Amino acid sequence: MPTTQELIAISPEIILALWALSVMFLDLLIAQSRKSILAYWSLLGLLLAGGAEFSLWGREEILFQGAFVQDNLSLFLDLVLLLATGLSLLMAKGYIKDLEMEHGEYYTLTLFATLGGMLMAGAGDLLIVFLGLEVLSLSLYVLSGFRRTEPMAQEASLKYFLLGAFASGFLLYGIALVFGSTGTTLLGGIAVAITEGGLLGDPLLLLGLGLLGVGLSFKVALVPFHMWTPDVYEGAPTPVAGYMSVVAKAAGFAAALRIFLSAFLQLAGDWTLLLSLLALLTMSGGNIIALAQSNMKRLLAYSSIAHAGYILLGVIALNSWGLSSVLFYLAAYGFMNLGAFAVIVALRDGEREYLALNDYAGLGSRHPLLALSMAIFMLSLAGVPPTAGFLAKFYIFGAAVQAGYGWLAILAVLNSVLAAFYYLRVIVIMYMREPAGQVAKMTHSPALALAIFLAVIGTVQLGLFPAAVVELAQASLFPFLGS
Amino acid sequence: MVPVANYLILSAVLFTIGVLGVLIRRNAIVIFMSIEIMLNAANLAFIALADAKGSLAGQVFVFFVLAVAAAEVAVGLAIIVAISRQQGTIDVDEINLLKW
Amino acid sequence: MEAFFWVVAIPATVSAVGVVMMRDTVYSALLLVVHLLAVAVLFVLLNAQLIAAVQVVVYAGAIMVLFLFVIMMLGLGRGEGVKEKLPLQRPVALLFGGAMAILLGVVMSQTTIQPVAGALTPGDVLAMGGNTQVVGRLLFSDYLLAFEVTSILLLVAIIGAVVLAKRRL
Amino acid sequence: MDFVRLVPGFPLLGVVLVALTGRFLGRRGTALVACGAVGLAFAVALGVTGALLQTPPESREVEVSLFTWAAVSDFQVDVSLLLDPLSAVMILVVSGVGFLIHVYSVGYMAQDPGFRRYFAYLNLFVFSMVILVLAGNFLLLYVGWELVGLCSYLLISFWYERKEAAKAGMKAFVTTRIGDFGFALGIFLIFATFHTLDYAEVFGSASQVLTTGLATAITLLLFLGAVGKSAQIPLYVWLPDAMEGPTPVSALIHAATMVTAGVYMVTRTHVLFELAPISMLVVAVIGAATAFYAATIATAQDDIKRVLAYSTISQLGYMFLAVGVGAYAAGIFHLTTHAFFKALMFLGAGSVMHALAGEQDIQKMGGLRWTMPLTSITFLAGWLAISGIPPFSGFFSKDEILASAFASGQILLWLVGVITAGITAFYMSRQVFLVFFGEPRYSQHTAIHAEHRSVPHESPWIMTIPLAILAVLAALGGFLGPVLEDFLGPVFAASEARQSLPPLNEAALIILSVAAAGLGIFIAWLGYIRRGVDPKLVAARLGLVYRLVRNKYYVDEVYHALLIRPVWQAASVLATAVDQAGIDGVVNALGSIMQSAGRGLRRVQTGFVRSYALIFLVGVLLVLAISTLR
Repeated sequence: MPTTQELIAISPEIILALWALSVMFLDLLIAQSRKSILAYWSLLGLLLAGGAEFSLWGREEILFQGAFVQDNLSLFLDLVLLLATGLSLLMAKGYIKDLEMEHGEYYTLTLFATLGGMLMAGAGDLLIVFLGLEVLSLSLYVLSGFRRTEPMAQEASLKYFLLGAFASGFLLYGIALVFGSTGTTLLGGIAVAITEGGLLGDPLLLLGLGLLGVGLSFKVALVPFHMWTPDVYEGAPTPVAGYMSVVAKAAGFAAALRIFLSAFLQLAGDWTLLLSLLALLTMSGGNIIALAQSNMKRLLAYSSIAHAGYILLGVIALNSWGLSSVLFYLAAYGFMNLGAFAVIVALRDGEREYLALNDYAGLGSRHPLLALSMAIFMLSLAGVPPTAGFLAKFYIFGAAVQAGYGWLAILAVLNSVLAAFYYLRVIVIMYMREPAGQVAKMTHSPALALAIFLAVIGTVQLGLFPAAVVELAQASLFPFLGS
Repeated sequence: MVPVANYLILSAVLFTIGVLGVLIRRNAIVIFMSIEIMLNAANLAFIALADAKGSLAGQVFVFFVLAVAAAEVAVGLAIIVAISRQQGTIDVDEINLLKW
Repeated sequence: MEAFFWVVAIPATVSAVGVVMMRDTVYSALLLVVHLLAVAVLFVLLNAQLIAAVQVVVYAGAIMVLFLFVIMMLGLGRGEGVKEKLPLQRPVALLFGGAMAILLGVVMSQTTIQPVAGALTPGDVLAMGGNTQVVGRLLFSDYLLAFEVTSILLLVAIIGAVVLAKRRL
Repeated sequence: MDFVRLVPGFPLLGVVLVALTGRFLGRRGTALVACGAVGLAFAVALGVTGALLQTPPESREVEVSLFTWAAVSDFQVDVSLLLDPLSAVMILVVSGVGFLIHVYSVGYMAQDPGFRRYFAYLNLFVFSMVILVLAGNFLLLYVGWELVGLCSYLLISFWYERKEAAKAGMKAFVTTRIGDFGFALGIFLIFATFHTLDYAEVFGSASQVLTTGLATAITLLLFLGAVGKSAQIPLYVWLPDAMEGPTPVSALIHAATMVTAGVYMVTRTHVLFELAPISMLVVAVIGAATAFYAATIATAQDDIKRVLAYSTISQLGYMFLAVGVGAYAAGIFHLTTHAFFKALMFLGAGSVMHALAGEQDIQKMGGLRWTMPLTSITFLAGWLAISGIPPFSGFFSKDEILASAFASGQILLWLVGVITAGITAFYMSRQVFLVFFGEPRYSQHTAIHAEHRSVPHESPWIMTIPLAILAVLAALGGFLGPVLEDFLGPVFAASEARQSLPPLNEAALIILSVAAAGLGIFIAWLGYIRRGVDPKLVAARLGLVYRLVRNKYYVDEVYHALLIRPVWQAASVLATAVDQAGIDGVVNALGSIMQSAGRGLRRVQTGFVRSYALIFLVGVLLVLAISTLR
């Protein structure tokens, strides 16, 4: 039986699970016309879970015989996940109503997906990583196809599912091999086994870790495991795409951090070459292809791929600076990227979405506030000071330099120079191009406005006054690397 | 005793067959079944390794994998059913609206 | 024992190849059942009786019935168009797949597995009440969290399946 | 001296007020808020400078930390403002000249529908520029650096309906980004070496920490940033195109302030540059070469603003020559006088264009001294200043630079400087003579078009008063020289003072440079007033040389032939769908390679799930191969 202490320590996850269930039951009681109550109800659940996270701050609890760890690292990541979920729900409320898919299951699945991500962030056992990943993935397969009769959504769902299951196969095979080498799937146990068994060069372990890495790379969309991303983002409902771009990525990186920090820290040196290569491919691939995009969602998909590449730099640096910058980057990325998606959601006339880049022409004069917000998000994504994106990039690149990967940082800076082209193109189109026909219409909704507002605040706040968040991020890594 | 390497090589072969099935076939259901072969190969490796290691953790893991596989099947088949109904095909090469 | 391994391994491989090769989906599904049963036998050889049973009952039984049901219901016997749009796919796939198999095979053929400290022999397990009892106990003690997460996973799957496949929500 | 924070504070407040409440303020209110913000900033700048003067010279360095911006492990960056004589001079120039240009803009932009947007950008620019010069560490410097670039880009393409304007903005942004890339790397390198970005700490330990090689690498990278921002060879191409922006913007950003950021930055980091003699030489040589090169181009331009643009590039070259030979105070002195007279001339040019309904071709002007007396008189002050005629300001500052170059032993660079002085006098005189003297050559049509008046008219007082003030400064600013050098002295105390020349030599140098200027003016007078020599004949006689100069040495064309066309062809092989036309500039070429690479790679995304799985498998093999086969 779990002890009371364990139940308290895992209360955020429990709250979220119960809340997801409660949404299902409420869904039965509420008339179709008033389904948006569920959105607020879900948000309340997120707030409660977030509050529980806060109250647990500073603890370091190892639960369920090592299967789960509730420490500052998982709490920080959980907060990022909860925040992103909240923003995406605010975006989704009106959207799913207008596009006639307002079912309670949307909220249930979103909450469950977040729960999956939180489990990955706190996993102490590869089994929990695997199960958390599956909870997250299955929910996302369904959410991508939530517009059930729309061929594009079905296609997105199918592609994501087939490739996701394919990747799971590799992940699982990798776990099997790691287990074969070390005899356990507990992360702490693996670390002990590596030291005591002298497994540093064990080919089975290396093979297993490689396959495990492949599985996670798929989730965070590193090139060449990224192919699903643009298609799925384009086909999925826009709030889901935004949600995926942040939550799936953050959860993937969370699991990667956990696994590398707790289990494979001793092998870290062997992976730099491979990770550097992946980071390079990912940054360059994402940015170069993004240059040629004319659909906003695809553009952001490739941009999110490129950002995964930047984040990888922090993982490669593998010092307290690098890893805390990964955490900071995820938070900053959550705000700016979800903000950009929220703008896409807002640019909608009932069912009709304006997704082409050219639809953004004339936005600057027609919807000045929306355009200004989009400009802020784009500048932040491009890394122009003084936004969150600039500081996040600065931290990550600085960490790479400090850890002796100057050449990688140079290539990353070059990449972000390149990336400025397509982000600025959006701004240029919004402000400097006359619309070909009618200017895109905008949907007004308080929830959506709140989402955009929060995202703007977050983007600016993390750019100007990042100290608090950086301190939290550093405190999260204390147990692993010392200060 | 059969050496554990035999089982591992068998599982590698099965895994590869599954991968090839995913790559070569166009029928979504067959692709899906190929993925099941991959999972099964991983399970085989797990059980073999658990036996060689003398640790039951591998068996427990496989138990959960079976549950996951069942869940995946439910969702996967639902997606395939929906597509088949709407678009009348489950040839993945025909399902190709999203690209570039 | 050695001979018995081959007696099972060869059908397992052949049926897997058959799943991939068969033009008719129904045959593929039936061969997959054969494959799963063969692997279940291997599980027994490897002292995993409970998993073997679950494999037969849940996997080969329930899951494959679901597959067959869907195939039959939707008439998906032949789900592939005639024209191959990607002519290079097959040779390239075989090339890389082969390379992967060789890579994995080479590593695995050289592997020797050291038992963990405190390794359990099948005899130990038997003494503790048998495979089913020991694994079952583990599920509800050390793996309690995983077990609960699995329940959520299955719930997600149910909701997902309903959302996607039900005609009217 | 804490209230130095108000210097950036007021313009920022201005941006917020104009952007948020401008709708309710109306034009008058917007103008008042925007000008008031910068005016107050100037007043504060005066105040802090006064306060600085009260303290003893050695301790004239105040760091005001606003808040901790970024901190990881042992590394911390504050948002801190550094007030010392150097930054004090800079904020005075930025806010002072900025204020005058704001006022002028009220008149110049009066009819423009984008009035409010214009002033929001302009205030944002002043804010960013102040941050740049007041920054107490490299990170904040970089922030200001990027922000001024952004403002410059926004303002160049202010009239985005004009295709050229939008294109010029893009060109400016992207070209300077190449420089910024070097700048960012330089900062990274500093950080990797020193583990801090604070000025005081970096400069304090530089001589112990840096080897010559490292110092050279860092400073060359920093200088690359300066080259981009201050439009030196080879990244100068964006500045002439930047003239597509409103003329007051050209005056403020592309003449008086932002383009001098490079000079400021090199001066600020002179401690590092002095550890790298090679970098110093590079700075000086690039500066001298640019000065000469841009001056020759300016002799054959007919666009009133382009002449001034090339002149700006040339004058910036002088400043780099100065800092390159270690005469930092002279460089800043010239920066200051240049801000006065070049802003003056740009505003004068704007006034002329205002009167002639936007006409920019100096061949179609002439005789304006009668119709626009105030504009002409003030413009003449600028002309004499830039030509280096005593006692106008440019004479003092230019002479100081040339003398320093001579004293440092760089006789060749000095000679280039003197010749350039002559050419400068020539092309400026040519412009003045063609615009303000001789017979009117503007068509009646143009004049009538200008608000239905048959004669070009003087601009309203709100435009002429700033002109008058700037004219006074341009005329008399030279006498500030000794004060300025004295004030700046402590900042450069560590560097060796220039070996003073014997008075006789000094006098000889002065006479030589004035003679060069006089000769230039004389030739222009011969050609364009007395018509003793027919410029067209000379042009024909010079033939090839003239055509080279006239066509800006065909740099754009060479870039096109060498870089763009081959790349273009390669690109079209890569991707069939290259449909854009009319791309110029080396940068756009780079962009287009990437674009076509993007278009090419995009095709990999076939939409076939099986191809995705195949690529996935290739990735798996890559990972497995690297992780096991080592």
